[in-house]
Amino acid sequence: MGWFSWKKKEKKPVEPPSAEELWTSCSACKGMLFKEEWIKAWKVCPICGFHEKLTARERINQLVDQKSFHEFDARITVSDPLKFKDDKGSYAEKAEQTKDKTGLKEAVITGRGKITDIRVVLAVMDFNFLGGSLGSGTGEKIFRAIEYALRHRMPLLIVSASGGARMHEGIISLMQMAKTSAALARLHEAGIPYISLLTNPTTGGVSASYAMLGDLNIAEPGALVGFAGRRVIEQTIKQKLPDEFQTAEYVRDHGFLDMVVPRKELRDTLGRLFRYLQNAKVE
Amino acid sequence: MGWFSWKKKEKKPVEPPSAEELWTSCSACKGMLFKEEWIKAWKVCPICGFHEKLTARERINQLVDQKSFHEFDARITVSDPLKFKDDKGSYAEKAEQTKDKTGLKEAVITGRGKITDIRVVLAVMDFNFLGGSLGSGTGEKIFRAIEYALRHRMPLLIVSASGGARMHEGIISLMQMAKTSAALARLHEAGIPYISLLTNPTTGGVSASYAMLGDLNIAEPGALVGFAGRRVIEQTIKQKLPDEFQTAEYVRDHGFLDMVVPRKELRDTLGRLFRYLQNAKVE
Amino acid sequence: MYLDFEKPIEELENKIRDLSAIRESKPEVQSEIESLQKQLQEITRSIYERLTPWQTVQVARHPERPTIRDYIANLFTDFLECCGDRAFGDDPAICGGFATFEKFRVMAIGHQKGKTVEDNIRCNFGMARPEGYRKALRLMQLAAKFHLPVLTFIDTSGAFPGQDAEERGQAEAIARNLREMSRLPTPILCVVTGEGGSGGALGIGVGDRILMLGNAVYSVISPEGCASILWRDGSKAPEAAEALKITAPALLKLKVIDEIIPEPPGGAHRHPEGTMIAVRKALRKHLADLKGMSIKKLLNKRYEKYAKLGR
Amino acid sequence: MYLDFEKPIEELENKIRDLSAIRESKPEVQSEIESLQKQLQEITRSIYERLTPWQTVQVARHPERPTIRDYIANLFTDFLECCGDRAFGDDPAICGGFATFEKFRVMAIGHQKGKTVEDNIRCNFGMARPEGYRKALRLMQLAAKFHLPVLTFIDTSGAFPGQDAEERGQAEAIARNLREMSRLPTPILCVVTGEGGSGGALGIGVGDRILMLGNAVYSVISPEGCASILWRDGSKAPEAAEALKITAPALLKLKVIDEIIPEPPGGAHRHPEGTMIAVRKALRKHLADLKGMSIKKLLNKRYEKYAKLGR
Ligand SMILES: [Zn+2]
Ligand SMILES: [Zn+2]
Repeated sequence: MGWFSWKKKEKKPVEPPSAEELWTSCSACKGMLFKEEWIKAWKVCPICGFHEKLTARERINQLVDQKSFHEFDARITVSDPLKFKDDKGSYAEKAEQTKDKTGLKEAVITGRGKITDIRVVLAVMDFNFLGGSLGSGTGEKIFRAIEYALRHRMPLLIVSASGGARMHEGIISLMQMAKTSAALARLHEAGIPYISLLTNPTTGGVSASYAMLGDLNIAEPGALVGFAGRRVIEQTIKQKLPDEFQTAEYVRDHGFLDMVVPRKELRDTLGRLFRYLQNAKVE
Repeated sequence: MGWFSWKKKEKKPVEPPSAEELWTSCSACKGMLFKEEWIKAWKVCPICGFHEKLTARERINQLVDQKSFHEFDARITVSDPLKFKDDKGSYAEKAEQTKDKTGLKEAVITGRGKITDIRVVLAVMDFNFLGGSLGSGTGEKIFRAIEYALRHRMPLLIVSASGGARMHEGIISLMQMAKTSAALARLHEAGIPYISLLTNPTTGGVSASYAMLGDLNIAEPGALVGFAGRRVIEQTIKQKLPDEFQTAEYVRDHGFLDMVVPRKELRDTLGRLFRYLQNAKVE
Repeated sequence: MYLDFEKPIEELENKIRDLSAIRESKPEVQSEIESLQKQLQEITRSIYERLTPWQTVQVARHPERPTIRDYIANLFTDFLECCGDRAFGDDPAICGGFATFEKFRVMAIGHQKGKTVEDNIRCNFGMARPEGYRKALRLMQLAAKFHLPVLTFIDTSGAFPGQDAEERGQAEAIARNLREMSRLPTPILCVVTGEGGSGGALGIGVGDRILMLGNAVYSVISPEGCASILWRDGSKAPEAAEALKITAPALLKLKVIDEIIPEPPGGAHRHPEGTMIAVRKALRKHLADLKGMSIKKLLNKRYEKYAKLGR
Repeated sequence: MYLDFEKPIEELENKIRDLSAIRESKPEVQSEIESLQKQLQEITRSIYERLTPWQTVQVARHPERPTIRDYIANLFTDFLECCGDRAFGDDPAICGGFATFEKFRVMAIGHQKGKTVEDNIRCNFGMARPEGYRKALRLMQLAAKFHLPVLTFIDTSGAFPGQDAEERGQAEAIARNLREMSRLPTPILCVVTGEGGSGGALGIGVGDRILMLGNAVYSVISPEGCASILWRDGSKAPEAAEALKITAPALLKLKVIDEIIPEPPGGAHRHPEGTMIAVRKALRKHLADLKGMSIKKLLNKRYEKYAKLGR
C-alpha cells in the first residue's frame, strides 16, 4: 500500500471511536473505566483503587522527570546458557517472541534520570517480559546499574515486578540473586542510598534478593509480595491462607516494608525520601 | 579466749558430726544430700540435677585455675545517691548488714584469672548480695573490668546472677545498664571475645544489658532467664504461664542462648569456647 | 479531666465558664471574670510549682498530655513514617520516621501512646515489644548511615511485660539498643516527654543529650511497683515516688539529664502550644550544638557521660 | 533401601548374601561369591557412571545419604553447637557451631536433614525458616569477628514454604544472607552435599569456593516444580531434570561450582567412609588455599566470581 492510499484512508469521514477504544474494565472490580482517564491516572482504578501493572516504559514515564532519562545497556539481551527446551519448544524461540511482543530486550530497563530533580540510577522491571523473570541478562543489567550508581555515587532505585528466577536459564538465573546482592553489598558499604520499590507481583528469587535489600523497601497498595507461591504454601500447610496474605499491607505489618504508597504519590514520596537519604539541604 | 584454751578445746574427745553438718536437702527435689559430696559437685543435686546458686567465690573457685585469680577494685562498695529509705529503714543500713553477712562489698567480684590456662577477665555476680542487684558500685566494677579487658585485649567472662537493677539507687542503677553496655560496645568494636554466662536467676535490667550481649550467651540448666517477672506477666496477660517459661532451655529454643551447659562441664566448655574465639592454635 | 489536686483549678474554671455564659446579658460580670482569671493563673502556678513527686507522676501520665503524634505534627514538616523491624513485625507502640525540624533533616522515634481507648489498644498504651525496639534500632542505623541526627521521644510506662514479648527477647532487644546507641555514629538527642519507665524508656534513651519536660518523670521502677516490693503495699506509691527521686529537678541534680524543658504552669496537657514552643527552642539549641561536633568527639563525650554516672 | 535403577545391584547383593550364609557348610561357593562381588563392583560402577540427571536427583535425596551430623562426626573434632538467631528462635533445620578441622578452627553450618521420621519432623526435612537463615548469618558474623573460616554444607529441597516462614520474612532472610555473605571478611567454603534446592540452598551458599559431591544436584527449581510449570505435568520431572542441567559436571562446566568431590561408585549412601575421605581431602586443600589469601584479595575474588556468572 502506497503513501497515497494511506492518505486517502485518513481522509475518510471520521468514524466515532469504538467502545473498545474508549472504554476498558478494571481487572479487579470489573468496573467500566474511561480509558483515557484511567491511563492518565497511571492505570489506577478510580472505583476500587486497584493498581494495574505498568510496563517499564510507563513506569519510567511516571516517575522520571521529563526528558531526563538516559538508558544504559540497551543491547544486553537474553542468553541461553542451557540451550533450554521444554515440550512447547525452545527458550530461544520463546525469548524472540517475547522481544517482538514487548519491544524489550530483557525484563528490565536500566538507566539514569531525575526524580523531582534528584539524579538517580534506575532499574525498572517489566512483568510482560517473561513474567519479569530474573535471567542472566536481567541480572547483568541490574548489576551494571548498581555499579554505575557506585562509581558515580548516585542513589539507586530498583522497581521490581517479577515472578522470580527465570528457570529456563537454570542455575545461572539463581546465581543472579547472589550477583546483584553482591553489588548491593558494595553500594551499602559505600553508604549510597538504595530504595527498593516492590510492585505487583514481586516474588521468588527477586524478593529474596535485591527487592528486599533497600535502605527503604516500599510497595504499591495491594501488590503481591512474597517468597513462595500461595498454592505451594497451601499445599504444604494443608490450609487456606487469609486473603490479605502476601499483600503489601500485610508484609508491611509483618515488618518488611517501610511503607505502602499509592501510585499517584509515588514520585513525590520517592523524591522526598531520596532527599532524606542524601541529607539534602532543607529548602 | 587464748591460744591455749583453743588448743585444749580441740583436744576434747571428738564428737561425731551432727546430722545437720553431714546432710542437707535439695531445694528443688527435697532429696537428702550428703553435704560434702554435694559441695564437691559444686552444689548440683545428684538426684534431680538442680543447680543450686553459687556464691561469687565458689563460682570463681570452680571456674578459675588454682591460684590464678587476682581481684580488681576490691574496695569499691555501695553508694547511696538518693539517701534512700523505705519503711523498714535506710538503704545504707541494709547495705552494711549485707556486707557483714556476705563478706562482700558489692554484688560482683571482678578480676583476672585463667580458665583452663587461658587468661581472662572475669566479673562474677553474687545473688546473696541484695539479690545480685545492679547498683552503681556493681556497674562501676563491671565497667572497669570491661575496660581492663579492652586495654589488655583479654577475653571477658561475665557470670550473671541478678534480680535486676537495684531500685534503692533509683535512676542511677538504671543508668548502669547503659554504662556497662557502652563499655561492651567498645569491646565489641575492638573484636575482643566476650562470653556471658547466665545463672539462676538472670532477670530485669541485668538480662536487658550485659547478660544478653555476649558473643556467646550460655546458661546453666534450668536457670531462670527473662526480663519481666512471671507474676507481672501473668497479671498482664491474665493467664498462667507454662512451667518451662523463662527457663534456660526455653530461652535457648527461642533463640537467645547459644547453649545450656551443665555446671560440671562449664569450665571445660568455656575453655574450649575461648580457644575458638581467640582462634587459638589447635593442639 | 482534672487530677484530684486540681480541684481549685476546676472550681475556678467552672465559675469563669458560668459567668462568661451570662456576660452578654450582664456585662457587669466582666470585671469579676477578669479577677477570677487572675486568681486562676495564680492558683495554677502555685499548685504546679509545688507538685509532689507523686502528683508529677499523675501529670506525666495525664491522658490529654501530648503524645508523639502531637510533637510530630507541631515540630516537624515533612514527616515520613517508616515501619517494621525487618524480622518479625511492625510495632505500633513505637513510631518512627524521617522528619524535618527547621533546617535539620532528622530521624524521629518515640513511644506511641493513644488518646482514645481504641487508639491505646492499637499502640498497646505505649508499651513496646521487642520488634518495637528493633524497629527503632533499624531506623537509628539508617539515620547513622545517612548522617541524620536521631531525636527520640520517651513516654512509656515500660517495655511490655507479655509472654510474647519475653519469648521474642525483650531483654535482648533492649540490651542491644543500649549497646548500639552508645556507639551510633550520629547525634542522638532524647527527650523524656511523659513517663520514663525503666528499661523500656532507656531502650530508646541512650544519647548525647537527655532533655526532660518539667513534669515528666523517669524512674528505674514505677512507684507502685517499688512500693509493693519495698513497702509491701502498692498504695504507698506516693512515698516510693518521693524516695525514688524521679522528677526532672532531681534527675538534673543527679546529672542523668542535661536540661529541663519547662512546661507552662498547668502542665503540657493544659497548654500544649506553649509546651511545643519550649520543646522547639530546646531542640533547636541542642541540635545545632551536636551537629557542630565531630563524630569522634561526639562518641567520646557520649561514652564519658555514661562512664561518669554512679561514680 | 534400593533406588529403582539399582535393581541389578540389589539382585547381586541378595545373591552374595544368600551364598555367604551357606559358605560355612559349602566352602565351594567362595569362588562364586568372589566372582559375584567383582560383577557387583562392575555393575555398580557402570550404573553410577551413567546416572541420568533424574537418577542423580534420586541419589542426592537418598534417605541414607550422609547428613550434616555425619560430616560433623567424621570430619571434625571438638564440635560445639551454637543455637539461635537472637531474635525469634532456634531453627533445627540449620545446624551450626564451632568445629576443628585438622589444624583449622572453623565455623561449620549446614542444613539438617533427619534419617528417621521423628528426626525429620524435628528438623523439618532440612527446610529452613527465616530464623534458620538468620542463625546462620549470626554464626557467620561471629566467625568473621574472630577470623574463623566458614564451612557450609548444603542439603535442602528448599527454604520452607510455610505461612509462618513467609510472615517472618523468608525472602528478606535469604536476601540479607546473600548480601552479607558476599562481603563477609573471612573465607567461606561451601559444599553441596545433597540437594541444592534453589534460594534455600543459596541462602548459605555464597562463598569463595563452591564444591559439590559427585551425585549432588543444585537447581533453581525442583525438577518436579519445573515440570509442572513448563510441561504442565509433574511426572515429566526426568525431562525437566535433564533440561535444567543440575548435575555436578554440568555445573562445573557452567562455572557455578569450582570442583567436584567424587563419590565412590554406588554413591555416598552406600559408601559414607569413602565419601568422608574425599570430602576431607577437598576441604584440606581449599581451606589451606583460602587461608593463605589476604581478606582484601579474597573479597575481590569472591565478588568477581559472581560478577562473571551469566556474563
Ligand atoms: Zn477497580
Ligand atoms: Zn534435687
